[in-house]
Amino acid sequence: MNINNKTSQSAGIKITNNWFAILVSLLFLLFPLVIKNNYFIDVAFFFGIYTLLGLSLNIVLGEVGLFDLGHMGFAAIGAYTTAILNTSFGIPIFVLLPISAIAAAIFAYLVTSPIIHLRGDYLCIVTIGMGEIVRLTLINNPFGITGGPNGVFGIDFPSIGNLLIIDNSVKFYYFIWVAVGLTVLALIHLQDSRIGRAWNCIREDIIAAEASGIDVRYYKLLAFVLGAALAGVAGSIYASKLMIVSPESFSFMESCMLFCIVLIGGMGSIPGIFIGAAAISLFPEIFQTFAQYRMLIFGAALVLMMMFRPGGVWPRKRGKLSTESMLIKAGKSEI
Amino acid sequence: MKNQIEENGNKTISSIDREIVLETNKLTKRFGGLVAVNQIDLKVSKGKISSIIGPNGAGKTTVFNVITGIYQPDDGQYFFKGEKISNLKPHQILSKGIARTFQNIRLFKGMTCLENVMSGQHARSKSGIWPSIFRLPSQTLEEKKIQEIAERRLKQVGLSDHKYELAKNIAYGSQRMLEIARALASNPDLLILDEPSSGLNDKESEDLVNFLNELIKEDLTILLIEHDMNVVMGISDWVTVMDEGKKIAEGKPEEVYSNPIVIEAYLGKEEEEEN
Amino acid sequence: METLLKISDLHIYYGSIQALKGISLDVKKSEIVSVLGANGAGKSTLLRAISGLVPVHKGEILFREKTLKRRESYKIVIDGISHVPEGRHVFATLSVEENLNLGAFNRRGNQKLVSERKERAYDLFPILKQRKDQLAGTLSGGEQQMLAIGRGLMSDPELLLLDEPSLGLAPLLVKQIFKIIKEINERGIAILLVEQNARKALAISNRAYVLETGNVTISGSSSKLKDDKKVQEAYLGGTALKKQKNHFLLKSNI
Amino acid sequence: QKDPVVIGLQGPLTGSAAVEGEMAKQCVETAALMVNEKGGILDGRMIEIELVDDAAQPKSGALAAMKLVSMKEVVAAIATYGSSVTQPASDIYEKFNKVNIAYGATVTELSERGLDYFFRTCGRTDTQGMFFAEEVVPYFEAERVAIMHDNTSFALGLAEEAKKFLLEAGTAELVYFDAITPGESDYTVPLTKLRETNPDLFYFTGYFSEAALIIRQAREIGIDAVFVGGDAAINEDFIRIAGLEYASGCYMTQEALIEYFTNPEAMEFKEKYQEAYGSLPSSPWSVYAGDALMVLAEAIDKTGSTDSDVIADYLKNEMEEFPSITGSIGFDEKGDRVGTGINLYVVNDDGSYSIVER
Amino acid sequence: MSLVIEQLLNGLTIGSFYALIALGYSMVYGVMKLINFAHGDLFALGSYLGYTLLVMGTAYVTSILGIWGGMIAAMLVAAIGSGVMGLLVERIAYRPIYPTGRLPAVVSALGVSIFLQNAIMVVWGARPQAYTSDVIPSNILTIGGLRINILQIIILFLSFLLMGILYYIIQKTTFGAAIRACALDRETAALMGININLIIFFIFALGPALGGTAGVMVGVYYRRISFIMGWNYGLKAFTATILGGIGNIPGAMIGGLILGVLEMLGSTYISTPYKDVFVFLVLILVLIFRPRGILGEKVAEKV
Ligand SMILES: Nc1ncnc2c1ncn2[C@@H]1O[C@H](COP(=O)(O)OP(=O)(O)OP(=O)(O)O)[C@@H](O)[C@H]1O
Ligand SMILES: Nc1ncnc2c1ncn2[C@@H]1O[C@H](COP(=O)(O)OP(=O)(O)OP(=O)(O)O)[C@@H](O)[C@H]1O
Ligand SMILES: [Mg+2]
Ligand SMILES: [Mg+2]
Repeated sequence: MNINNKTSQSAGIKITNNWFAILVSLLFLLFPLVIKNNYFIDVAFFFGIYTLLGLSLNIVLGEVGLFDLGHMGFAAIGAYTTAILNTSFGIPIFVLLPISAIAAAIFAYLVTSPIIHLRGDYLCIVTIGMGEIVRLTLINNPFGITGGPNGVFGIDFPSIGNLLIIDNSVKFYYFIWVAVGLTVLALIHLQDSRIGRAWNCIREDIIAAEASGIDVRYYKLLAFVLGAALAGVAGSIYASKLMIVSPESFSFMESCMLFCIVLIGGMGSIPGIFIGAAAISLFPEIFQTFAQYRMLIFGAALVLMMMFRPGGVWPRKRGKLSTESMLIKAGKSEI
Repeated sequence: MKNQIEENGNKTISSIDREIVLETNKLTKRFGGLVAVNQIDLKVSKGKISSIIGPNGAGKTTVFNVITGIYQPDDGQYFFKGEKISNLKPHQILSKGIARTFQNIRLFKGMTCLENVMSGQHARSKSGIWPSIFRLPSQTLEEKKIQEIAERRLKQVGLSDHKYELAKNIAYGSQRMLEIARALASNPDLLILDEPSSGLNDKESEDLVNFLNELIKEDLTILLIEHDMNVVMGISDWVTVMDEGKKIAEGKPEEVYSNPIVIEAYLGKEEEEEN
Repeated sequence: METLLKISDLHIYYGSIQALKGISLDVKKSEIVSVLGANGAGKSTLLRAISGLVPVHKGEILFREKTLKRRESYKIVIDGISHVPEGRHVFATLSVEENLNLGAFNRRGNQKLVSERKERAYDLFPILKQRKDQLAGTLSGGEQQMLAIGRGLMSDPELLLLDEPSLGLAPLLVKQIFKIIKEINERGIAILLVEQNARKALAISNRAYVLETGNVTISGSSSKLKDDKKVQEAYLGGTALKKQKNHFLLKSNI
Repeated sequence: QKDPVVIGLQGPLTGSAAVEGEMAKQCVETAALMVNEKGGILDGRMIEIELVDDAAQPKSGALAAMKLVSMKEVVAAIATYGSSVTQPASDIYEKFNKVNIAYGATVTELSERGLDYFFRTCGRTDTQGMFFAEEVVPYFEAERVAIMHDNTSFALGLAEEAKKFLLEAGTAELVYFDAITPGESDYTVPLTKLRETNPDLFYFTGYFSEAALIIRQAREIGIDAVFVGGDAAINEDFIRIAGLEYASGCYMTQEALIEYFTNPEAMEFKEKYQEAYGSLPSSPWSVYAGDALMVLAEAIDKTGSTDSDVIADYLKNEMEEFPSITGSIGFDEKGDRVGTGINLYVVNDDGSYSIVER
Repeated sequence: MSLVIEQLLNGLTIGSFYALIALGYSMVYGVMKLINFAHGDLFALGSYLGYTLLVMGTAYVTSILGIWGGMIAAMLVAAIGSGVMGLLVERIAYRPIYPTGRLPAVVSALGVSIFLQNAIMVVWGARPQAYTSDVIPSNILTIGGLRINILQIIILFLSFLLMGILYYIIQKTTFGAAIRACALDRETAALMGININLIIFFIFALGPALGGTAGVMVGVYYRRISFIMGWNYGLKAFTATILGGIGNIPGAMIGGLILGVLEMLGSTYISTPYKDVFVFLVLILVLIFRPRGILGEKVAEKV
């Protein structure tokens, strides 16, 4: 977020209002400078990770309406790609970031293409199964490369030579939020493009979408591939932050939490994802003082949240297209 | 009886000799034991309005669904502008130039009217993922064109004022028109309408007829299913009658209207309650 | 004649949208009353309010002098009102027979009674008997409409609410359906009929109301409405087309 | 009233390992009570526990560690239970120079990373694995050995060390080596597979909860091999779930079984714990957490300092044979505990345990 | 050969537990189109309720009613307890949310699941608990080299009986047709004079009640129960539901049984730790060829 305010202004993006976006971005930018406590910065880092994961799932679930409850599997592929290639071959994290994204994307393509035609809940169980297959395979240490239940550890910090070494909480904080900011920018652009529209059409009515010339299969796969790639990036950053990856980080429960992020915020709503991710990542920390009772409270909070805001806290509003102001400008210069 | 049908069919077919855009050849579709469409031969002439009529369950919608790729046929082929399009997927069919509406309106309900119509142009635009993400000039330009065309189509169906409203929030009759606008947005050569006047009152049906009569002046062919004889007789150049999956008659509206087979199967005897 | 249903000053909201803005209407025993109106005028909403599917915001609905406000739908059925919804809504994966059985759900204990009523429905719609084991979802539109009406009669109602029964039906079937409506009425069942097909509706009903954006604008006996200028203009359009049709008719000598 | 000395406890209070976290909390509180009742440390300062939950998740573990290190008043941490959670947590403690003592993380590599502030009061899997292969197998004169684990860090580690030393020793044949999935109820299928290999010694390295199901189901389908559990396998709950008729006669390789300790510290601990919670802790790891508190209290008290370097230095170089709950404790250069005695125990007919003299 | 039969029997036993739980999933899904993620935890709750009655009352119940009577009493208590809780959950967590669509209800269901699981942990403790042997009949029969637990036979019989009764109600009675009608179109069902609330009541009481009963059976058969067992069994049962065809009652039964047998096969012939991988792969394969599960009917979707 912190970096997108400048660009977003020039591109004429409205999240709701520009000033609001700027305010939020500024808040994110200044946060670690004001709050010097590493714990809070780390909490904010994981908030960022969940935001990125939420954004990635939002493509699949929010935009296209595909019921994905195994999304952590993609993050796992990204995280393990980074972990294994870094620890075995010493490839730097920044190089592995795109590689992890591609690995997760390829994996998503391979596993979802035979089942992409399934509807609703049937797709849901397949994604659950996919997530579980990934996790179980990781635990079983195939070919001795995943470290089994121990996972892979000793992962490097991201660095570019000696120029930039991301080795403390503050730097990681900026690292993840820059990634989030760029992603948000890209996704806002996508939302109001023919691709974003095609996704939404599929969500609204598959048959009408097909009959309107949308290659449903292609766009569903595209969503999965893109969502997986982003999740792969999140996994990769996650791995370099913790310096260890292990299977329990990618459980079914975690996938469920991502699902909650998207719905708490509001399907297909980018600002909503921030709210959802905040709820999921901050609540448990806020409730630390309740120790054993904290998950109890968390569960109840989920129910309450849905009771009072079933459409999400910040649902996507449709109306004027965000591209419109820009189009007028572009149009003028063109004609 | 059977002879009579064939005789009738032969006689009528011979009376058209225009350019054919769509042609089906022994099209057959079964659902389990039911033969919903039974060896249907259909010819649709360019630049005209053709109608399919027939009792409920005759298989009319099924013919549309097969032609537009939603169902795969069990037998037979179909050709569009001389090209075989059997077994293509719906989106491929649309790219070839056949657009359609549905018997039960299928809009993208949660999207605005404008977005609905813009979506109709999906196949006529091509910006890929990277140009979209980076909002390259080419993509911006294309978006602008898409929007312009969409607005023009909305205006054509009289929905300009509702462009930012969600499709589900506009009146039923408007929804029908919006669906037609969406189909038109793809700039089709052949427009297929499934009971466009269903749910409209007489007044609205009349408006629809006028609209279609205007529309046909564009470089376009229209094929429609209708139960409202006022509409069918008012605008069709050619009428095909189906019953129980088979074609039982075809011809000019007035021929069909007076065909005893059609009357028996479909129209029923006119009663004198209406005057 | 005894008043069966009496509605006064009915207001209905969907969220913030007001669908009905103070409607008053009544149906007497054994009569057919039709409700005409453009799309979105609130015709279906009226029927849905009567059968308790949407909450009443303001106003009163009395059925045999008992209020239906806040009464649950299933009880309203038991009271003697049967509603055949717009768009048929047959239970697609249930067989025709099961659909009919459900129509008499409140009498499910009494096998004999249920079979009797079923036979009556089959009498009215012989085609359904042939299809009794077929899944309702695979019936054609007309058959589904017949099933929906037949099912509505299974509860042996005093008042039948019909929402656009001719929607999407072939002319032959439309005629048939209207004939059946008349027949049903002749058995003493009062009918509140919502129709787009104004001409036909006026032809069989005793009285009619015209609904426009949530208000009753015209009402009276059907024959009076048929001659009303405004009604003719708005709902009985297509006179030009009609002439054309009659022309074909003449030609075909039927 | 002087300021208390705050010691952090990181553990899985929720999630699938919540039972361990709960008991660790109870043990640490009991140990703190023992210290505080004697007048506390540093001339009358009381020990206070700061609890953080890591839900047995690496991510939450990192956050929990960060939370503790960012609290100035927390002097040192008892952290944590699972090995894969301990890994990132210990990295954080290391970075912020805070002494951390793990109580359930037995994976060998953890202490091989050259950390200065990492300690553990629990043993390493390799010593136990060696003990099994070199002492237990010959004791039973076993020829055909089956090893089963549950694919958790700990159980897999122990199973693999046992396998390694068994193959090295070459005295017995390893006829079965496989994993089950923890948390399920029915293990008859893998057990039937195991039965077909006809072992005479059956080593299960997982946890009591599954061990109890497995011993029952194994006996019911006719496996009569000697059953030996790892040090997480057999405890009160094991006996309760399996039933005495199945539990008696089972063996275990065990470092510190609280029931069996009779040193004064253990007796006092047991008494206090039982008073507060009614029974004894059923997990050995939680008692190690109690040990960790005793050790930290001692180090702070003796050095008179709450400085991490001083404490770490004291633990590594000065502390020898400190009498704690589970016997005498000292640490080597890597932070691993020295001076534990692994033993083979047997469950008696009345549900008590005794050490098997070899 | 006897080995195969023995294994098959084991697979069927676990499968029948899955089936009993899956029925609850499937019924609720059928009518409400809601994946009731809390269902597994209602099952666990039943298990703990039975445990409380049988074990915490230190065999008091058993001494009065006898071992079998005690077991039946425990099942009844669990069925009632889980059923009542199911109704409460429906009232509090689902009813206000249905009208707004399916997905928010999924989140709510997850919330309930987390809540219940942790509530069980707080009430009964995080330690696993055991149905101790003094309250459980246990007998191993050896018939011609075949070792069979009598309990296994009884449980199989009982679950088939329960499933049979349910099948009859749903498929053969008008009340069952009403349930299926509600599953298709609740509003129209109301127009038939069907009391929708009664149906929902029935569904949300009966599903969890079956689950609760299964909970006691699991406790009695395997003895160990833990607060997280609901999550594991729930996931498996959900898988079974889909495998059979969601919303389809016979499908849920068959799905459960097949899943149990699949687990057995995977564990025996592939690899024990990869068993679940095998199960999910088979599931995916089945769905590729039968996109609506084994018995999932082809929906007459008219366009
Ligand atoms: N998906 C399907 N599965 C099974 N049967 C079907 C399916 N779609 C259509 N049918 C059957 O095929 C026959 C033809 O149906 P179709 O919808 O084409 O009729 P139609 O002529 O459009 O009728 P209407 O005028 O009522 O719309 C009907 O008997 C119908 O029940
Ligand atoms: N569920 C709903 N939520 C919000 N608004 C609704 C809903 N149902 C109907 N409306 C609105 O209420 C008004 C009346 O609708 P209703 O369906 O009663 O009209 P109708 O006269 O039956 O029209 P039609 O001829 O299309 O059936 C319309 O403006 C419609 O958009
Ligand atoms: Mg049709
Ligand atoms: Mg209506």
